[in-house]
Amino acid sequence: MGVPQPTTGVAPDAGRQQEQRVNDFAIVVATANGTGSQTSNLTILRALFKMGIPVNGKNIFPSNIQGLPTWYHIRVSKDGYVARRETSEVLVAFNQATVNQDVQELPSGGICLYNDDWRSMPERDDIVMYGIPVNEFLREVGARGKFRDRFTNMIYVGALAQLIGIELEAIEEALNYHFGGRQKIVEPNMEVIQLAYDWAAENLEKRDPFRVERMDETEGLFLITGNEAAALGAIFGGMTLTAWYPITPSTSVVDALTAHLPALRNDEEGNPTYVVVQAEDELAAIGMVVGAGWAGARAMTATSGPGISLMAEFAGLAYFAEIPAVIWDIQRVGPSTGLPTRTSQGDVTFAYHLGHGDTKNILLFPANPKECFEFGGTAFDLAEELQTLVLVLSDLDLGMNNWMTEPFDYPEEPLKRGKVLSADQVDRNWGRYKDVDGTGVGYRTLPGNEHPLSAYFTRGTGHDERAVYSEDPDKWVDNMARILRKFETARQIVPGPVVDEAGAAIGIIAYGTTEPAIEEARDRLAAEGVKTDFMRLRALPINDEVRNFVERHDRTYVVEMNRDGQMHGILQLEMPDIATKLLSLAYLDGMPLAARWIAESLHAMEKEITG
Amino acid sequence: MGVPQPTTGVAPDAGRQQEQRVNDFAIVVATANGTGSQTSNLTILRALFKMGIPVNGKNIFPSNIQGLPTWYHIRVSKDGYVARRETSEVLVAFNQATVNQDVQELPSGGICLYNDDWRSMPERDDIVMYGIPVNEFLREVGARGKFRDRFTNMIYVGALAQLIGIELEAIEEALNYHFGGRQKIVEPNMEVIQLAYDWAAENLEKRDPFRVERMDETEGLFLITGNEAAALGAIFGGMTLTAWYPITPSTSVVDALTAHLPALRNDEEGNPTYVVVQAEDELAAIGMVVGAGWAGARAMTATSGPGISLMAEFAGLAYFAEIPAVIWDIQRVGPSTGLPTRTSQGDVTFAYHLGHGDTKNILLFPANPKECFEFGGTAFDLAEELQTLVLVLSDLDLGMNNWMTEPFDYPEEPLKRGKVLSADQVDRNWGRYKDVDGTGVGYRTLPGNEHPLSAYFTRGTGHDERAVYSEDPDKWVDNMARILRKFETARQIVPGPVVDEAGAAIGIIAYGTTEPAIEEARDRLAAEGVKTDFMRLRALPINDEVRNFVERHDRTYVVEMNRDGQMHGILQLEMPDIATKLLSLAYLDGMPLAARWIAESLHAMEKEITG
Amino acid sequence: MSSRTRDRTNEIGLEFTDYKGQPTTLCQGCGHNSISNQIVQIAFELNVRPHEIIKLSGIGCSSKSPAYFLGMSHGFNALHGRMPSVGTGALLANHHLKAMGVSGDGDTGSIGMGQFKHICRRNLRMVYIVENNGVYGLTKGQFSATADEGLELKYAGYNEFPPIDLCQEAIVAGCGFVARSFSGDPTQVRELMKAALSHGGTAVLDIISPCVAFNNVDHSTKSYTYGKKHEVPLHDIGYVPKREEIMIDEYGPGEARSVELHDGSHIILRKLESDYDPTDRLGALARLEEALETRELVTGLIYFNDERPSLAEAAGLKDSLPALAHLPDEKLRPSRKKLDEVMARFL
Amino acid sequence: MSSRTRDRTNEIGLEFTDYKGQPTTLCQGCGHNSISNQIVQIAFELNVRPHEIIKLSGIGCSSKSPAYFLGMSHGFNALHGRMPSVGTGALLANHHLKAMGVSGDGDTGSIGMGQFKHICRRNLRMVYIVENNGVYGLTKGQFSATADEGLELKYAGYNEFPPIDLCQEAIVAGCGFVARSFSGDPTQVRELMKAALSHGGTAVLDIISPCVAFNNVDHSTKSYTYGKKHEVPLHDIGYVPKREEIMIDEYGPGEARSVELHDGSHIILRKLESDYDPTDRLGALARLEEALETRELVTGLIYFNDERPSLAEAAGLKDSLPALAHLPDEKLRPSRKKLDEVMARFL
Ligand SMILES: Cc1ncc(C[n+]2csc(CCOP(=O)(O)OP(=O)(O)O)c2C)c(N)n1
Ligand SMILES: Cc1ncc(C[n+]2csc(CCOP(=O)(O)OP(=O)(O)O)c2C)c(N)n1
Ligand code: SF4
Ligand code: SF4
Ligand SMILES: [Mg+2]
Ligand SMILES: [Mg+2]
Repeated sequence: MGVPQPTTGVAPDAGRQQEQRVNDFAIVVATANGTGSQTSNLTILRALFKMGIPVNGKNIFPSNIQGLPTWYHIRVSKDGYVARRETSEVLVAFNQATVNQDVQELPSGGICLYNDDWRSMPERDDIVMYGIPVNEFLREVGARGKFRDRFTNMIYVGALAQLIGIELEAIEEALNYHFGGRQKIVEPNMEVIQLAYDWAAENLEKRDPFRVERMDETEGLFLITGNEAAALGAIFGGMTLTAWYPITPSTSVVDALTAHLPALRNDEEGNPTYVVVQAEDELAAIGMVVGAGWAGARAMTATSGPGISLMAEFAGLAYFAEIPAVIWDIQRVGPSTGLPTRTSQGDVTFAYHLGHGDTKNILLFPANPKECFEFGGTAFDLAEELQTLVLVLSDLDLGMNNWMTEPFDYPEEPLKRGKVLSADQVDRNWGRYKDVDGTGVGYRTLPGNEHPLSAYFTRGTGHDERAVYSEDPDKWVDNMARILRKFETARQIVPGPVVDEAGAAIGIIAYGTTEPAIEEARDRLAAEGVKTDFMRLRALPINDEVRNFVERHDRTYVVEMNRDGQMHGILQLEMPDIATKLLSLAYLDGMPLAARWIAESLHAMEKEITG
Repeated sequence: MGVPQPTTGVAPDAGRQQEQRVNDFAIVVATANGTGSQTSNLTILRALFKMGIPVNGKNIFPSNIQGLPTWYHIRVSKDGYVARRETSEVLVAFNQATVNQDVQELPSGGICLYNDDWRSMPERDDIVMYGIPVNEFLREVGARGKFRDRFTNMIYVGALAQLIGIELEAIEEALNYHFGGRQKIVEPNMEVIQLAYDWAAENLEKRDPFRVERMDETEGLFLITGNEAAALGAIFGGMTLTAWYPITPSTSVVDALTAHLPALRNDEEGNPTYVVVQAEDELAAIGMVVGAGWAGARAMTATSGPGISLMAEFAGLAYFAEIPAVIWDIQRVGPSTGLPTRTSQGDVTFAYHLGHGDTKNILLFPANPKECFEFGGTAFDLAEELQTLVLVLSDLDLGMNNWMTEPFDYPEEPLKRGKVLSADQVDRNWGRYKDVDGTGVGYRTLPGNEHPLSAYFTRGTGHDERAVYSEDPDKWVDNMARILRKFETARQIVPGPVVDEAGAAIGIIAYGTTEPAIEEARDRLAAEGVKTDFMRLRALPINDEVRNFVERHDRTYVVEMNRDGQMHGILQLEMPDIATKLLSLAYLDGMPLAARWIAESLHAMEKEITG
Repeated sequence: MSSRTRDRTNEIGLEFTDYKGQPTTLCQGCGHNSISNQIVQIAFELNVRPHEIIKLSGIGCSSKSPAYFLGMSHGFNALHGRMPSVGTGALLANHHLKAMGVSGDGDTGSIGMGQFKHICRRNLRMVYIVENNGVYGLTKGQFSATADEGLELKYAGYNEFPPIDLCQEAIVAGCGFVARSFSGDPTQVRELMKAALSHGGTAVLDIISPCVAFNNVDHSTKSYTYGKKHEVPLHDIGYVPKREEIMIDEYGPGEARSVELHDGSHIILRKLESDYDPTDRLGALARLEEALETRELVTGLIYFNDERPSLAEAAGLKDSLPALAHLPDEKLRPSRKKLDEVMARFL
Repeated sequence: MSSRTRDRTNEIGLEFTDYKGQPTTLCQGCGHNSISNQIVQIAFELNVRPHEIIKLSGIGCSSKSPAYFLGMSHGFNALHGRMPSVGTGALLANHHLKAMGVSGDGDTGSIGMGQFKHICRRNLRMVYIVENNGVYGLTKGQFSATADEGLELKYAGYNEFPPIDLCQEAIVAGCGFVARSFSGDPTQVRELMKAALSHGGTAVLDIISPCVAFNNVDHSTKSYTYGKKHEVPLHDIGYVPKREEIMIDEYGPGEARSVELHDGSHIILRKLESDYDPTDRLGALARLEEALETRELVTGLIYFNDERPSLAEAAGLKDSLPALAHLPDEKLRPSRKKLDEVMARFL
């Protein structure tokens, strides 16, 4: 099927540039890694946000600590679109190593702020160039050593602010936020910014249409990364043990845990009600989680692709011995080490079947920080209720970038600790793996239970209802059938899909962070006369709603960021009789999907089908 | 769908017992593990085989070294059926711990040889009991210590031989084979056997219809386990490195390698042309294989479920960095440690996608020792031609049990070493990952290549056609698309399906060791008026033949030994438009599938469908 | 043990048989069975409350054995080589539990080497028994990494590689209680086990435990015959429970040394080898090195040092605090106010 | 190195730049870069034929570095912690290759501990460099298992655990060439590397290589300042290639000791610390132990013993035999007759 490839470099909407473009364009800042430009970029992002303008920032960074090119994309969208734009009209070209390519990728009519000290610059007469004498500034502020880099980055903040109209107060607020109000740091930075701002006012003649203006669209919202939201969710969801091994892009989940836990979860006397262990590798990390889950903790780990591969054996144990465990998989591009700093939805199939033998795991798919927060607790609830492994599949884009979010809802429901018998509830009839209510879930006891009959021996080998070792064929079958029953139970209690439907003939199904791009694509398609309904999955296994949705539509496109259309395949297997109603729109190049690609691909396929 | 469960204990064909049953029944020998009964049982098996009667032996043993119950099933079938029978008419009850259950499971009309020294025996009046005074014998031959166990086991050989008519010469031949002709061991054993044989002639009055008679059906065949055949196949297939870690039921692959290699593969001076390394675990084993494959060896490992889980990360590396590697997965029952001594086909889905991210591996499915031998070399050919990981999915039943086989064909084709450039073939245009011919497969060079441009840097991270590190989105997409192209190439060169077709409306698709049971089931079904065609897959990915087969039939049943119908799912995804023509018949209890279950299940489903 | 022991009840009213597990399914004569029996006995003697113990293991014949003792304690037969991580999780989830872990030389020295080293380094409080037989029993007798260099066995063949010394490994990794014993010396095994249970961190017991099925040839250092002939105990060992402290004085000074353990009990070491000092790390390494060369089976408490905090202590889990696993909801979920405060900081 | 070196060609006609790799992408000032440079230089000086070398690594900043040297040699940047197994396979497939392996302290001491120990035990012939900085550089500065106990770093926080000493670990595991050096001492690094390349088994070089981004505070034993101040070389080291054997006599006896290496070259150790004997295993362990306590950075050839055969030798892969990877089909497939014979045995 002829899925068009994303084009890079050419602006689809070049041409209609000369009207004013207020709050509706994208900025890209090109710098080198490790120069501290993150601070400047986040400052711009936050300042825009403080001006009430919907924004989204995406950091496209290399797998490196210092020196390689990095790009920060800021989308400014009065309409509230937060998906990635493939083209940015405003370029801050502060990395000489990539300036040629960066300038080339500007759409016609775009603008370029650059360091005027460079000997040569690529030439284009269809864009507007604004040179900034960086060295002069640095001399002026007397910056030396590592401060040179930092101040250089503040220079473009000031100049850009002047050029496109970012308010200095908003910038100061943003800096204050970033440096936790430490004026000693804020002030010198503001000084540089002010200098550049003033200089630009005097020396740069505005020759382009791109401007921002205060709006009122971010009131009550805040900016947060998915990983920090996930950490907060776990903290409010009763996490008691986190065992982990560093790996990009999951590391910041644990960084956020460590940062927030003491204030939020030390008890009155300052004692921790949690423990965070940096393990020696992922096998040990998941081993600790499984050990802790067995002993009654709410235990989790956070990892990414290679870690998921290494956790396969323990995943199977958790599945089969029925031990609550939670893995946050912040997906990056695989197979193998792949692109460690790029985003994907490539672990779906593998995670779903993680572990040899017949295995089916519960997966959750948060799409935004609010869901990261929510699923932080939901994952534990499900793991303990279903006594099994739950994998939360987030991704680098959601996890490491800042997203606008509504305030998180305080979890009203009590923690769902599942079927655990206390000492006074144990009796002779109890059997660890007995299905007493048709859900497939048995009662467990925890180590430390004082009842003399409460002990049982947990194992990854065959066992009967009372957890006694057994190689009996029928017992094996019964046990595995019961475990499968839990999966059916799960269908009813995992978070259901979110639907936006208005009787269109065409459906779209997606999950996770493709949502904003899909919403934008749907608007585009609608404008072109192609109406679509949208269902966003939030978990596997699915419930009947999904099938009904597919049935109701002539065709349903499954949009996802991987090569093989993994969810598409899983859904086809769930409804083989209508499998051909499901069409795959799958693409993975490490960048978050863009609305253009979705709209054009879907449109192209529609044309092929409807002739 | 109402798949009937196998029944245990009740003979489906009880009743029609009183005619003579010549060469058409099954024997089960119940003993304790670690008593040496394997020798006796193999002797019976081989003796029957030497008498020209088609046989198959299946060892149902515990995960234990000594003392737990074990059963050896021997099927004697004039019609050449070698699948497992659920019921055995002839019971050798030599394990007091299980005698009650064993006797209970005898079909009406069955016979039981037992140790007459036991105080109590279960009573049944519909079977024939033959008691043997074991202690008396042991006293007579003066057996002491461990010899008691061994001789006890020879006693039932002699008595059984007398009762059902196994020729003593055949037994002696079998013993000679077993002990490599060492008369010192053969003789005392024969003595015991003779004693029991004679005693039985005098003391046991034959009151049952079960008899064997010489035939001429095994001429030119021999008995061998799948694992030994696999090892020979690897040896004749040019294996140069095996790295492994012990795990049942794969261990005997390496045992056989170690046994045969010196004679077969030491060179004229006695130097090895291979190396076998016992690694510290499975991660190291597969790491060695990948390192060796990279450097140009034909490298393999043998493992089972838990090992497959542990090899996931390296599998992804081999897939993505395109390194030839071969894994023999002798499947046992998972998930987790599961039933380590029972058979399954439960790793199909997991192995197919082994490794996080978008991964699709090549799988081979040998069904018999001859194919194990053949695939021993084919796996290397494919791995080197396609520069990727190849997993051979055998199972415990095939791997550890003795099967009759035709002689192996000497491999006529030269080794297919794939695209490797020597020093004089390298030039500036060469790029490790360039697709020069549309197959997706690039040329590689090996370390040690003297050409100054031959070196490249292998990595699991993103790279361009020349193996240079790259995070470029388009390069990622191109590279992954090319790797997928290799999978399409694979469809044409992996072993195709084997078809037995005669225009039936109903098709059966299966793979691996379910074949004999399916053939028997088809005969049964045909006798009941249900005609079927049969296609046995030998590899994934499939080629067009499979789709055509499914298209040609009204319905096709996919028969397999796992819970979730794994192959059924994979096939449905290959042909979503006709997915519902594929029906799943999947069952896993650790025992090899039996024809009865297949026939009855299929029949039941047919009835449901056709009403 | 006298038959009387078997009949009476101990101070918490449990009978000897209450400490038993399922009947063993290991081979007759397997060293592992003897070790299981000693565990049953010391648990009885020490008046252990079964629910305060967890049993842990990896995979192997040795790792099966927790099914054969302390049937009233929770147990977890984990994955091959992964007992340490599972134990870490369990004991952090509930730091009041004591863990009796049983592993094998394959489970610990091969696939489990990394986790073994790191549990020692973190000083997780658990008894870590290695039932060391130099082979992989359960997979039928391949050499493990502790097998003698140059050993030839019927099934395993010839061993090219030098043995790993698990006691040295434990010491180098920072373990503070490292002992070696021999399953054929049940008295010593018991006293060491008792002391190990009283230790405040990881206590490694490397117990030579012959595999009668696959490694019992007389010249193998892991065989019964060899052990019986070549055992060199460094000291006589006596364990004195806390409540019997008073007895310590009965041990004459000079030749005996008393070491106080974490829970206030003592271990009394009556020197047999005159200049052996179990608190000298280098001395311990040296003695092991020597034994490796002379092929002696030195047994006893080889190294002792209780200065480092246990992992739970380092994590702030004080003895006075309830187990993480048993915290009530109020402790697990911060207040609504706290959430508002956190979110306010993002605005 | 003089600028002249850079211009001229060596004895096999290669220029200095022929030994370079891609430009580094590591941080400016990273110790790893300095080590890469020394590799380039010794390869040039030793007239190394690039195709006879393979470069191996795991994952980390350190493990990236093989891309930055010997661009004309095949390289394999494997998986995190798995360089040893990949190296084992590659070097058995082609036992004529020499391997230059670069790992990190995280790669070796944490996730890779098991494989590291077992490669030492098997004595795989390779140079195993650990670029040891006490942190996980590439994941932005978490503590590794070699970080100082009690160290406090901006990102990583406070380290509760004692450091693992990779030299001790190597020695205990049976490694016969164990050295420690400091990336700030390039001369010593070079001589040790040369000797390591000549060694007949696993040669472990634990090189303290400061991470300027995440662990360069002055009191950290892995920082430049600390290393510069506290380096204690055990001896002056001189490497003498085989063909220059004659020169050995120039080194006066007495204070200098010459050790012959596997390939006939020599390493000359001129003692600085009077009674240090690198062939004394226990002495080596003791000196490391002492250094740990005094927080000295002892450097030099800490332990040497070349008595054990390499893995390839133990596997029967003699130097005179062709590499397994290059065997012709005739050697790889036994004859038809042999197959018939084997099958006949089953009849
Ligand atoms: C991941 C994995 N690999 C391999 C095995 C097979 N296996 C079971 S026990 C065992 C070795 C046990 O040896 P050891 O720990 O020394 O215990 P022993 O049986 O000698 O007491 C192995 C390799 C397994 N269960 N899991
Ligand atoms: C299986 C796996 N887990 C985690 C990671 C993430 N990771 C990359 S490098 C690294 C640590 C590197 O530390 P070290 O070996 O000390 O090298 P350094 O960067 O300090 O030189 C980690 C944890 C990975 N790539 N693979
Ligand atoms: S095989 Fe060896 S280790 Fe296993 S139970 Fe038997 S004697 Fe013990
Ligand atoms: S982060 Fe540290 S280890 Fe990595 S390149 Fe930079 S200085 Fe070197
Ligand atoms: Mg063992
Ligand atoms: Mg490091």
